[in-house]
Amino acid sequence: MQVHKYDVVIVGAGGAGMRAAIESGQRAHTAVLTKLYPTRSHTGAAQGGMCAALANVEEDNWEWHTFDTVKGGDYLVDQDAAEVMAKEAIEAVIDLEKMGLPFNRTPEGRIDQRRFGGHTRDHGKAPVRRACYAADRTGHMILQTLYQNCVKHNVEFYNEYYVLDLLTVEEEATREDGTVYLQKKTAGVVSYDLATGELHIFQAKSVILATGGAGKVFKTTSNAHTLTGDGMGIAFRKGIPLEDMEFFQFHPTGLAGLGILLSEAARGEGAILRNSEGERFMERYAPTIKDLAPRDIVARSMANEVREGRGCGPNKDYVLLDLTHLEPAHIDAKLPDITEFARTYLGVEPYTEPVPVFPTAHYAMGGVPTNITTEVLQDNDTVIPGLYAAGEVACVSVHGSNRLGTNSLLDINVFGKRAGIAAAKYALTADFVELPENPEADTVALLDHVRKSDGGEKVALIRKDLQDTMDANMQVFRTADSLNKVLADIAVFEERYSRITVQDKGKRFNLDLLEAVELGFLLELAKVMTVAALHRQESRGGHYREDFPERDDENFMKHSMAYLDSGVTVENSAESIAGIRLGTKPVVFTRYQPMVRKY
Amino acid sequence: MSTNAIASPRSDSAQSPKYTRSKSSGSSFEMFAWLFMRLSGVILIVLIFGHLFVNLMVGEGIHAIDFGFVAGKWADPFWQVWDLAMLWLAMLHGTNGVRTIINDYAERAGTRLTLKTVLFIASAVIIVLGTLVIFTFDPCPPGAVIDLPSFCTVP
Amino acid sequence: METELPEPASKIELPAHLGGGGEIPTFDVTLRVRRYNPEVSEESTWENFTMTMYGTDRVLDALHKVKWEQDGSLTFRRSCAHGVCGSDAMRINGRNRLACKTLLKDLDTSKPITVEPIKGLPVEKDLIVDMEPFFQSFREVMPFLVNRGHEPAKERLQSAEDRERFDDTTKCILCAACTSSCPVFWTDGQYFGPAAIVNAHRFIFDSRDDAGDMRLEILNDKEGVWRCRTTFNCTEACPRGIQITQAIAEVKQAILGRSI
Amino acid sequence: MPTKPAGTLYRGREGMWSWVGHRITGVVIFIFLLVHVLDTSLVRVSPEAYTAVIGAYKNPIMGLGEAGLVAAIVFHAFNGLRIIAIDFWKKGPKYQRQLLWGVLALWAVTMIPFLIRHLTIVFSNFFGGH
Ligand SMILES: Cc1cc2nc3c(=O)[nH]c(=O)nc-3n(C[C@H](O)[C@H](O)[C@H](O)COP(=O)(O)OP(=O)(O)OC[C@H]3O[C@@H](n4cnc5c(N)ncnc54)[C@H](O)[C@@H]3O)c2cc1C
Ligand code: HEM
Ligand code: SF4
Ligand code: F3S
Ligand code: FES
Repeated sequence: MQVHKYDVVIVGAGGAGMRAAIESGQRAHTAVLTKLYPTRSHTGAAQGGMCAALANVEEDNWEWHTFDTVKGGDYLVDQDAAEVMAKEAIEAVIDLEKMGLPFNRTPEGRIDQRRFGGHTRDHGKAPVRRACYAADRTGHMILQTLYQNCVKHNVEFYNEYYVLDLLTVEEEATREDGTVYLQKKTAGVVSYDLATGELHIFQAKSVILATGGAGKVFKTTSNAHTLTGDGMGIAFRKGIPLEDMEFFQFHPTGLAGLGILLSEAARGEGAILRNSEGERFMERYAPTIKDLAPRDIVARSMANEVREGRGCGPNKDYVLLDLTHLEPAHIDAKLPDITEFARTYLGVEPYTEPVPVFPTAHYAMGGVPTNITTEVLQDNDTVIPGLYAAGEVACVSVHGSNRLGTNSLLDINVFGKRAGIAAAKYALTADFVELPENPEADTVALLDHVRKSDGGEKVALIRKDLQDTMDANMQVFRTADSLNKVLADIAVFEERYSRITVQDKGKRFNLDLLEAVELGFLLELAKVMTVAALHRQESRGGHYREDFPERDDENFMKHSMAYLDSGVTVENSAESIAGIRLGTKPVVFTRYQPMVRKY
Repeated sequence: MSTNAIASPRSDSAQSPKYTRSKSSGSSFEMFAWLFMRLSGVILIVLIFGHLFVNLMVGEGIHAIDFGFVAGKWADPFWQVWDLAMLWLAMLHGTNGVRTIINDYAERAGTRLTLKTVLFIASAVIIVLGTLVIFTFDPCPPGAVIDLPSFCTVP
Repeated sequence: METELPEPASKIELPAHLGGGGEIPTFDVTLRVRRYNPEVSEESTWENFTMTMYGTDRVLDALHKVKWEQDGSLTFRRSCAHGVCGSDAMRINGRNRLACKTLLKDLDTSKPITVEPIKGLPVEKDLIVDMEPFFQSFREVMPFLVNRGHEPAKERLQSAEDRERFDDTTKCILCAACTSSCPVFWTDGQYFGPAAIVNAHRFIFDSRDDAGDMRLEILNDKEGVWRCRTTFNCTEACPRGIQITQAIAEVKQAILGRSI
Repeated sequence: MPTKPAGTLYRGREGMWSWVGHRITGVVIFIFLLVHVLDTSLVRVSPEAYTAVIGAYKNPIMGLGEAGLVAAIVFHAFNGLRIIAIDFWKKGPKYQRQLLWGVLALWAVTMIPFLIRHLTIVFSNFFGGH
């Protein structure tokens, strides 16, 4: 067992992790632990753009951006956070440009901007060009640029180190009102070196979680195989709540059957959606901004077209994204990669044929709750000193119940930077927290269980069954019945999971073992998502309950907070499901009052 | 734990190879060698094609080649310069080419050095020898018994 | 700003084939994988796996099928599964490709499909190689923007043409398909390799960068650009379609231009 | 470091195979050149020695060898020009494959008349006597 000591340990080297590393690395002794080589992180898959009210091509300001974010999130957004993000967006983009990011340019040489779903001028009057972009590889450029700057600043990476546990200690503390509670403190993390199979303990004053999303709970997803929600799962197991997990974004345009994403930028550049009758059906659902309505609305409209029998293809199970009226040269200049995906993976030529698309699981709006300085909360308002989270793993919450396109690349940059600065600042003043006794015990037990269990169940099969039921019952449309079905299924999967067999018994590069560990996180998160979805008896943003189709501000204008609590046993009520206790947290309002969300 | 700031811990583990790329030499030798290959190549085309043409194509081709033929050519300074240039350029070009090949295939520094030493000595010997032959050549050696070029006056 | 696009029609006639369509064909394939696990044996072995796959499946899907259904110990890297993360470069039927971008139907499935790790980097297990030497070279070319001028308050200006100048080499995903396809790199592992040169090119030709000279100096090394023998394996292998040999030629010319 | 599994042949394309050809022909020519300078040096030793050795070049086996050598030189030379074009001509890399077909065509165009002429001389003299 090796013990390393760092001021700051960053878990994850995607956009959020590396943005934090650049800040923290220059201020404090920092290590970045990542289960993938940094440039393999899924930030690199992001395509369309990153929004900031630069007003380079038309009038715009950060306040409109805040409004769009709040409205896009169906008013479940914490408005103080949204303001921070929209305001700092401008600097975030400029920072990236100065780091060398090759944005597309306007004829005057400024950063070019394009339209994106839900981004409007003057509080919804008309679409606005706000997304800064580099063709349809904005995320790729961000990831590369950040990695390049990490190289520049000699950031220390531990590549292919899986963090499997967070080390915290709990101390009794008294609140101002005299109540006694258990205060968590951050001591470090336990990680598994993929190459050798050895455990390494990293003692740290600050830990930043930046492990990205959890899209693999679904079958059809734009997310990478490696996005298994590790950070959320680890935090949850440590008694840290997860916020707003019922809100998962389904991106309208995934390649049908595959889930590979075709960026919203396609529609931003003029592509339109059609049903089997050739009709531009978004005209019916969002008369003003049509195909550029926010994702939840478009995804639902598409699913509805298919449900009502206007789907295309042999099974009538997808709709079409039509780019054929665009100039091939324009497509090549602005959308080269996604058109290549259509050609490579579906054999469709987007110049002349419409592309089959269907909603694909895309983004977790929820996650580890933090405040606007990215400090992780152990309940509604108690900060865990030294623990930070940023990026998709976190819930600040700037996305509310539905994230606007381009706001995530923004999120990782704004809050990644904040996390890096805050974590380093804290580490420079704080002392190390003593490691708990036997810090690796839990991880050893976890791995031993997975390694030695010999019931013959296959990890991949359980995962597939989980993803199938999530796709069937937890996707765009949800009902109490479908959600209860998922919970019943998960109970079976959990039992099966206790009987898995991992074939690879070796130490070197044992990905078989780690897939089993990751499945554990997926099961946990799927359950949290479903329980939270069951609890939220209304429809809002990405969460649509057919049995409760209206938004219900009176009862549900609040965040949900899910805690691991073994004391909660199965009662078939929406309030409590085995092992999970649900609470709520108020939404922060500053200047916008909820209105009906129409586009 | 790694002390080197940039290297990931993997690079000091036992199984990882060591990177011994020496610091930049600061000279542009490789660039000039590269350039030379191209320049000499272009000139060599003319020289070698001319050489081949005259030796193999004109008249009776290869059957015409004998001492007299060679002597006849080298009596003319034009062919002396021609052949000298060809000798030098081809040898330098070829030597540098083989040097590249040694760099490619001989991985260990020791092997590289040995092979290159052999190469350079061999090349130097050949270049010197060839040059001497062209310049110190006497087209009408005394005591020759076979067909000397016609301009030799019989002793 | 770009010209406003004409509003497309609300309704169009769809071609017939989009409403209907046949079943996706299935076929049997055999993967012939070069296995290596030093915990078991120092020797590598070939192993065959046969399975039924669909017309839209890729080599990565076949590898997954093996790992998930037949032999969990088969080890390879992958993440994004659509050719943007650079994890799964491997040698498929003798050529470097990304497993997630190689459709089975585009290969000859009547014969076993050979799958091997990329060449020239130390193999760690099955299809996993040690990428450290590769990244080492990348880091050595100063792959980051260096700008000595005073910082403008807003973004630096760059004309669309200047931006276009280095567009091709910004696409690199550091998959190593190029470097590990290069005959020079196989035998002389010290060669910087095409990927490092591509990433140097990305900055050398960026009008905002001031360290081009230093990068040219680095690549003027005896293990630098002059090592390239224009074999084009890199260009053929690059999953991002980067014109690598061309980029290398441009760097060579830049070095020449600066010295002469 | 674990032993590397022995690799199979990389299936390169035109670019790689033309380079293999260029390299092999280069070495062949170089070795020939070493020998050729040595044998030519015999003119310094004595005309007899030279003529005796050069006589060896005149039998048909050597004649075929010479044809091979010329083929190698011609390929190396033309492909050398192709490489130079790739290095210095902007569109060279793009058209490298076409350039290679060009090299092979030129090679054929050069070799056919040469072979006709050369082999006629070699064989007619051998069979026809001098
Ligand atoms: C196809 C696609 C297109 C998108 N397009 C856009 C867009 O146009 N605009 C936009 O704003 N957003 C877009 N998004 C969303 C956005 O890209 C992501 O939400 C964002 O990049 C997440 O960044 P991250 O840094 O949080 O996580 P990631 O980039 O996913 O990084 C996660 C990191 O955590 C590490 N990690 C994970 N688990 C562990 C562990 N257990 N131990 C150690 N390390 C671990 C991984 O190695 C990785 O380095 C898109 C998303 C997808 C999938
Ligand atoms: C006839 C005209 C010739 C031309 C145009 C020519 C051209 C070239 C060029 C351009 C190269 C560089 C290749 C590269 O950098 O990748 C080269 C390499 C080489 N040449 Fe020549 N050459 C000619 C004649 C010769 C001769 C006469 C010899 C032998 C003495 C020779 C031996 C070599 C060798 C050994 C190499 C190295 C090959 C390699 O590195 O793969 N060449 N030639
Ligand atoms: S240049 Fe192409 S092949 Fe090489 S690493 Fe980059 S993307 Fe991969
Ligand atoms: S394969 Fe190698 S030799 Fe040059 S053209 Fe590419 S770097
Ligand atoms: S898995 Fe990402 S490139 Fe293939």
